[in-house]
Amino acid sequence: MPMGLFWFLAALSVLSALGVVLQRNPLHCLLSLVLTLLTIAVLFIGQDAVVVGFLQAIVYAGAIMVLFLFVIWLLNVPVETRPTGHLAFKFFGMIAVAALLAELAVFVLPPHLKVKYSGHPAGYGSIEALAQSLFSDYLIAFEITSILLLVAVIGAVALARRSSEIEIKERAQDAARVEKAA
Amino acid sequence: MTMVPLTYLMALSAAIFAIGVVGFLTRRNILVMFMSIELMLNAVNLAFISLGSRLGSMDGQVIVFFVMTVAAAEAAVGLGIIITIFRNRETVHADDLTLLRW
Amino acid sequence: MIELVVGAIEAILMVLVGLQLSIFLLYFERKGSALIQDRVGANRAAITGLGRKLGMPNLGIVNTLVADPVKLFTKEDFVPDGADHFLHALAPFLALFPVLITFVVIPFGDTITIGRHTFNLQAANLNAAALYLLATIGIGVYGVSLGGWASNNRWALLGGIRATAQMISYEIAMGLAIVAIVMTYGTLDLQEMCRSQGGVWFGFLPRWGIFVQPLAFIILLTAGIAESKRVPFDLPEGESELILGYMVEYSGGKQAAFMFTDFAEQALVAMLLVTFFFGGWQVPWLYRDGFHLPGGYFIHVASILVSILGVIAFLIKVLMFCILLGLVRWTLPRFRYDQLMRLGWKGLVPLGLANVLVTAFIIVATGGAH
Amino acid sequence: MNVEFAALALILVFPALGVLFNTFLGPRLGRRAVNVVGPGMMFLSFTVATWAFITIFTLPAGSALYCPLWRWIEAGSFHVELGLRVDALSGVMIMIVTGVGSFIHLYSVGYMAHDEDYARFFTYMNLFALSMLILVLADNLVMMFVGWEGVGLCSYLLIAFWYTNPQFAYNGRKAFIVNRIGDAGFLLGIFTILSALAHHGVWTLNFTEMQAHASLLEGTAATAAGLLLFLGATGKSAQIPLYVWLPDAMVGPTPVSALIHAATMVTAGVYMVARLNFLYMLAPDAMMVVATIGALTAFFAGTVAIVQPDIKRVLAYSTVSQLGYMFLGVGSGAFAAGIFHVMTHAFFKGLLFLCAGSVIHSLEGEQDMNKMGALRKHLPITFWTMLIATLAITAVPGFSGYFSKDLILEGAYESGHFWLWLLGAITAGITGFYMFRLIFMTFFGESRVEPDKLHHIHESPAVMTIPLIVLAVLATVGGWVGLPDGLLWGDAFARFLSPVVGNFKPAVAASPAMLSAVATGLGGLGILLAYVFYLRLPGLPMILAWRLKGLYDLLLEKYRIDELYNLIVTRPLFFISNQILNRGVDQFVIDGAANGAGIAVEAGGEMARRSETGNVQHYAFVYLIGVVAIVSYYVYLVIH
Amino acid sequence: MGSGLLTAVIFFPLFGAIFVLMLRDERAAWNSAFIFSLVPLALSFYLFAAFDSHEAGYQFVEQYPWIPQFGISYHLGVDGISLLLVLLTTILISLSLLYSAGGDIEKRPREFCFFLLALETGLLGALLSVDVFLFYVFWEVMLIPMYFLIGIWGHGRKVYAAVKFVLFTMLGSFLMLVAIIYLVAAAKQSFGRLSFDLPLLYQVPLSETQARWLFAAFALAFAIKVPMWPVHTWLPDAHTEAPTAGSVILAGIMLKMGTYGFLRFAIPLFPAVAVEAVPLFLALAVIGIIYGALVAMSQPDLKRLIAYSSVSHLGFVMLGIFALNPQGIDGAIYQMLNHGISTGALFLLVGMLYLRRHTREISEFGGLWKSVPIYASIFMFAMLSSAGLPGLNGFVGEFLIMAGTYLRSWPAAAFAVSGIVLGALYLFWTYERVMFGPITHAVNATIRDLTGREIAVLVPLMALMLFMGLYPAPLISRLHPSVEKMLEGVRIEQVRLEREHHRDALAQTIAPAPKIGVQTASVK
Repeated sequence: MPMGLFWFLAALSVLSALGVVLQRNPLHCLLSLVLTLLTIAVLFIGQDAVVVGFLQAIVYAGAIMVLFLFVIWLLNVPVETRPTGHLAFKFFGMIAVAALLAELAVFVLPPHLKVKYSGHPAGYGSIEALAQSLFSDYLIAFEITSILLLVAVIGAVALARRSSEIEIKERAQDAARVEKAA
Repeated sequence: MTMVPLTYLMALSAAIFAIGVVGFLTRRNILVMFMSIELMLNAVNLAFISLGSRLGSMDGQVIVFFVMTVAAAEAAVGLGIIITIFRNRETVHADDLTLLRW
Repeated sequence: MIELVVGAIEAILMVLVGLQLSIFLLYFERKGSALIQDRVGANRAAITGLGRKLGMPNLGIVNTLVADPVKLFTKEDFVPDGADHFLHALAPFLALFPVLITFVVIPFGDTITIGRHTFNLQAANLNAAALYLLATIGIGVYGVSLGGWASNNRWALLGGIRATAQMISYEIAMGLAIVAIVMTYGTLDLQEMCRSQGGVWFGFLPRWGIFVQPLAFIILLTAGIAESKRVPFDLPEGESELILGYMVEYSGGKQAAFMFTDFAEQALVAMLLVTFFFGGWQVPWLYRDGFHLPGGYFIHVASILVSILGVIAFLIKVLMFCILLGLVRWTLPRFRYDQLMRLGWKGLVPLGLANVLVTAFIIVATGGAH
Repeated sequence: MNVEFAALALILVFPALGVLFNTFLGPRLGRRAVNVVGPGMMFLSFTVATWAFITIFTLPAGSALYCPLWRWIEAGSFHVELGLRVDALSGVMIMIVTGVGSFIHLYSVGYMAHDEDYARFFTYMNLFALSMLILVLADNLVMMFVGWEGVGLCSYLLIAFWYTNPQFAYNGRKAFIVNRIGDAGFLLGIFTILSALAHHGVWTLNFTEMQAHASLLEGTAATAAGLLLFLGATGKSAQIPLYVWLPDAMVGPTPVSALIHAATMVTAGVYMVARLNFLYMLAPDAMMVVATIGALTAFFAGTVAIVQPDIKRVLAYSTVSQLGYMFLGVGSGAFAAGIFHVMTHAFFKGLLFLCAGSVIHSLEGEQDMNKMGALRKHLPITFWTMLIATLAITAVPGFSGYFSKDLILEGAYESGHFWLWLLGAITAGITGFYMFRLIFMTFFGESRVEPDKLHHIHESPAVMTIPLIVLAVLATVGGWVGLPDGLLWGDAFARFLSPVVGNFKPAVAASPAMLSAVATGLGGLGILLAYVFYLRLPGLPMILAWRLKGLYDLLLEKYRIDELYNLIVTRPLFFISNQILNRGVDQFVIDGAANGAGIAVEAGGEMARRSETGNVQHYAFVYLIGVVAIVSYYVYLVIH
Repeated sequence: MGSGLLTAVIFFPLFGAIFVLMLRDERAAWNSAFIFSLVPLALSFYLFAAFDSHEAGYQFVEQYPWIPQFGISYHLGVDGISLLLVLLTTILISLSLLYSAGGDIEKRPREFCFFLLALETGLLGALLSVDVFLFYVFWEVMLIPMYFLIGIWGHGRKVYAAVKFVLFTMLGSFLMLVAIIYLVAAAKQSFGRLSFDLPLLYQVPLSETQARWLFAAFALAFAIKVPMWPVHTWLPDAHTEAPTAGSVILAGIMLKMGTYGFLRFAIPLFPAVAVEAVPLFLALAVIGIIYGALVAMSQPDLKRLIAYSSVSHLGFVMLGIFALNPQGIDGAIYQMLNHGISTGALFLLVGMLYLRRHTREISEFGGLWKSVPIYASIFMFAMLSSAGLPGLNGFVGEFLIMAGTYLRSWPAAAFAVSGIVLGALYLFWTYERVMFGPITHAVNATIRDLTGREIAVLVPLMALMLFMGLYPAPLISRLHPSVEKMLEGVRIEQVRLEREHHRDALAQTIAPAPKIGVQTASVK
């Protein structure tokens, strides 16, 4: 991946990430998040993780974020106007984060980051390769994940649907309204 | 083709992760907090991918794959919960959601 | 280097083709519908009445291809009060952009060799093009939905929501269909797919995908129409109920962009169908060296000519499909939303899954694709 | 020589059977069956007892019958063997218990004829007989204690027989509790003996063995044991200071008063002292105490009896007084005389109570002598029998009471307790006075009976009068077994008992004739006074009462001893129990401390709870801190 | 020997408990629970019969390694001290199940049976385990079911009572745990291997201070359970609020765990300290006796009254134990059984009354004999047994205890005797207020007499009272050897102490057989 592209993407992703954190309007936050995800997806692809990159775009940007979108609409979340939290809290939070960054820096910066590049095998990052390790080494994990997804779906449905008695009440009201109309 | 130095990538992911943390700590809108979590996840994903590609192993990608699925599940359930909360409390403001039951 | 340049040119070319097709569709929208509904249709605008003087009937070309765009792009750009200006402005292009960038992965012809250079008649030769398609289509959702949301209007929002839900739902069906196809061809590369559709079965039947994946074809067709939010799936717009839905608050260029999105999507769908099921640029019985007609007749054709023939064939096929879609648009009544959803989730998705399964079985049974 | 005599067990078995029968079958089978079984069992065991007694009699002097039962308690070297033993002493006692008992049972058949709870009544009566017999037949202290408590329980049950009257219930309880106090003393007495012997490696409570090792008890042990046991006796035999329950016990059915509170149970104390004579012989101080208490009680109770209007109360106090005599006797070493008096007293006092019962019966429960009078005509048999009994108790020469009381006073005098003798003699006079007061007020003078009761006054049925007659005969001739020495067969009774209780060794010489003359004279004086007061000048008592109001009231209210006890014992006890311990210590101090600790913890928890805001981000922050910490550890690892 | 018999005894109830939990029908649950409780009953009777009354040590021993790396073994055994308590446990559990099925427990019968049977497992386990760790496990297991029994099926301030109960007991037992661990550590030091085996721990040499502290910890734990004055206040609440069955088990068996603990652990483990502590414990016991009786006297609530009477009775038991001579301890153990039976019966009776009138206020009653003669008679019987009337079981125990105490220190006995009087006082007074007198509340005239089931529950207890009162020999003969064995250690300390104090007057009272040699010296 050309360095220029990298710098561009990096800047973009960081900016958009900041956008997520700094903007007041949840929708704008969401959009910047989408942007971040896309840039990261591109970064993936740039690292020869083509399939995963596209999946990132499809699943994350294309589906999950839309879910967020829906929720934002559904709740009609207003723009945050209230002061968010105590300053002191923010302050110490920042310090803590800074500390974390500093610590991470220790790992990330050259002296301690000793990973030497071993060239990519053929078809690295291709869907076949992914499938290969997915259905051999990680098979159980894969199956479990599938179950997890199923559970999540059921759970989400169970959570999101109104409890039946409320439904019944509403139905009754509708019926009454209809009769009144008729 | 040119290789982007690993340090850069790791630094980037660290930065994004940190931003996510900050978001989670400072924002009071649970939706946005949720987004911040996603940010962190992606930062980690990036780290995985980068290291994976350096080590030339697919494991990184596989794990990212799993992370994505889990994130999907998490989003589904989490948002469901948020909807329920909102239904009961008419708010998504974290400071109003300090009770663990209602 | 030259490949890169050529690639760029091809990309632009492809996008232009897409736009041209949309223009054509626009025209067909007008006159074609008129024909179907036994009207005259657009026939007023004329340039200095030249045609009249020559005694030619007014085909409304000026109307559709000149007057309307001019009118559209010169209209006041109206932004409703309380709308989110930025997003309102961004939305249409957010909708249009992904569609346009999708065209670049469509192969419109075989590799062509000029001198020492061989050019692949496909703007961007992605080895994961199928995924790319899905990704872009997925991103395409945002434009519409944001458009609906940004223009602070109930109908708009409703339209937006409808659009989003609809597209998300049908994306899945589409994805499944494409998965089946990918399995059959054993590749994500569209060019590859087209290539492998060359040749014949039983000496006469072209090796087109339609014969292998008829179900996928139906699914993809339906899903595609739904994706492009055209009748009978035009609920997001639904003039009669939502007065154009998410576009209600748009005017002028932005609205044009939205309209173009629809047409472009239609074109895209047409191209995809062609690429997946009708051999893309493949001409029946035409090989590198010329026609091998059934019955052993052989007609020699120059290789460069073969390539050109391919391109032409591709365009013709796409055109046919565009017309088909148009016909569908003007002949079917609109669904109800719940019907739409039912069709999507209870009809197409299971069908797609079944299809994938069957395909997988067959592949395994026949010793795998490769 | 000791002879094994298994039949002794039967003496206990019959009443036991009676108990079982009356408990489980009685209510179902009905009055007739109960009336047969209740007394029947007593008569059966009476016959067995007679058999045993005769056997004893035929055997050489000092021999005993025994019947070992099972080994009861055993803990290490300490063990208690249950066994029955009949020697001269217990022989006499079982005769009294079963004999008098049977007749009183018989009498009860008539007396309880109109009470629907007859089954329960006979159950208790049989149970009492059983316990009393255990007490008497026991060959060791522990078993004796079993009977000792058993009779106490029965007296409680029988006093509170008509439980619906709270006063009766209360009296019953009073009797039991007071007895229990005595019993506590008794227990401690037992332990004293036990440990005293145990210290010498002798682990026994068996009478004969104890007697064998008596020397080991020499000294404080003996005295202490003697006094403690005597405390028990004062409870059971209604001596000062624990006599207070007996007068109240009169609320029970009259046969009960006759059997338990006159004839048998109350004499248990005397029996015990006589039984443990070897112990008391070792402890002169204890003997002294016993004698003194006895004399005081006799006098004291007699004085109270003078003014009581209630016929049964008079008899009750006279009982206390007579018991005092007995203790005076045994206390002054004349054990035989004491037991002798126990016997005669059983006859005449039982008789007196039965007569009183028949009077009350005929007056439908009237007990106030001011509402009687001139009943001589209506109740001839009752009158004559009661007169005999009265003559006996007032120690008119020839009647049984004379011989026994005479021996006691003689013993008291000769053992050197002059003042005690004097007290006893005076008491004899008082006895004469109040007994004849009773006779005169009841049977002579003009009738003060309430008119509505007047017309159906009737003599009791035969079933009640027969026992009267039998006992009257006994009350007359019963004393002749103990004639003064030299006269006919002399003091056969004492001789008979001597192997068990030893012979009386006079310390001071005296002429029996003179002593008895004095006593008898005083008795006669008392009778004369009574005659004057209640027949000649019926107004006199009122005048005297009015003149000596203070004294009169004091006597009438029994020296206000009950009130005193209430003031110094009962009230403080309840106050401490409720106010100080329950409210104060338990609920306030201890529980307060416990709950205080709880409250403290709760407060701490509350403080801690504050830190849990429930705000996700605060948790997240802490989490972050944790992460930083952990990562820093790895940083450390990386750097070094 | 062994052959898993004890295991069966312990775990059969648990098995039954789980089985019951799976049943649908409530009736069936009751019946099967009862039947399941009968099995250990039968087994324990077999134990009693097969028990060798000359053998002082453990019998029917089972030992398997459990957590070998910590030297914890699954070591069961029964000796004279535990045998009778096991019997008592099984009997009372069965009876209380039989009773509770008769309408006393309305809600959640299945769970009730479950907890009761689980409780039985805990109790039996604690009684039969020789391994200290095992014992501790069961000791804690006992708490939980009882907590629920009180908390769910209790009356009034049930939760308060339950929590109080658990907290009090926990407090002690944690101290005990610490002590146990310390002891095991000491054992490792001296024997070089970890072991929780009790017989081994008996021989652990300890310094004086160590022994003192450990004894204190154990003693506190058990004293709370007993409960001794002044840590008794959990008892009245727990007893009062607990359901009838709960009270029966609590009073009948659980309290005995405390006294049992003294006999099994506190004293044999630290004989020297025990001997030193005698005056203290005698004093506390006497205070407990009198205090309990006096407080009981002024309780308005029947159950509370009986609860306090338990304090008094357990005072007697402690008195006997710390007489530290065969008489006292035999009597103490015997008195445990008596108390279990008679107080159990009393609680059952009160429960039956509560079932009919839904109150336990003494003032609510009066003249009951008229309306419920059978009930009144049985109540009288139980009361007499509890008041220690000779001929009934209570007497034997109290007599032996006080004999032992007198031999140890006569003043203690003198005070203790007053407990007998006071006991009679409050019992008879209560009885008078409840049963005698006219019927004050019209309701009391209409209440029905005992049902067949209730009589069936009470009759065995009455039979036991009578039998144990008249013929205690077979029981005492079984428990005596173990007591002697337990006292050996004490005696040694005893003699040592005597030597130190140049006063060996007491030595023989401890000695089983007369020691002529010492006698002569001791005549004062």
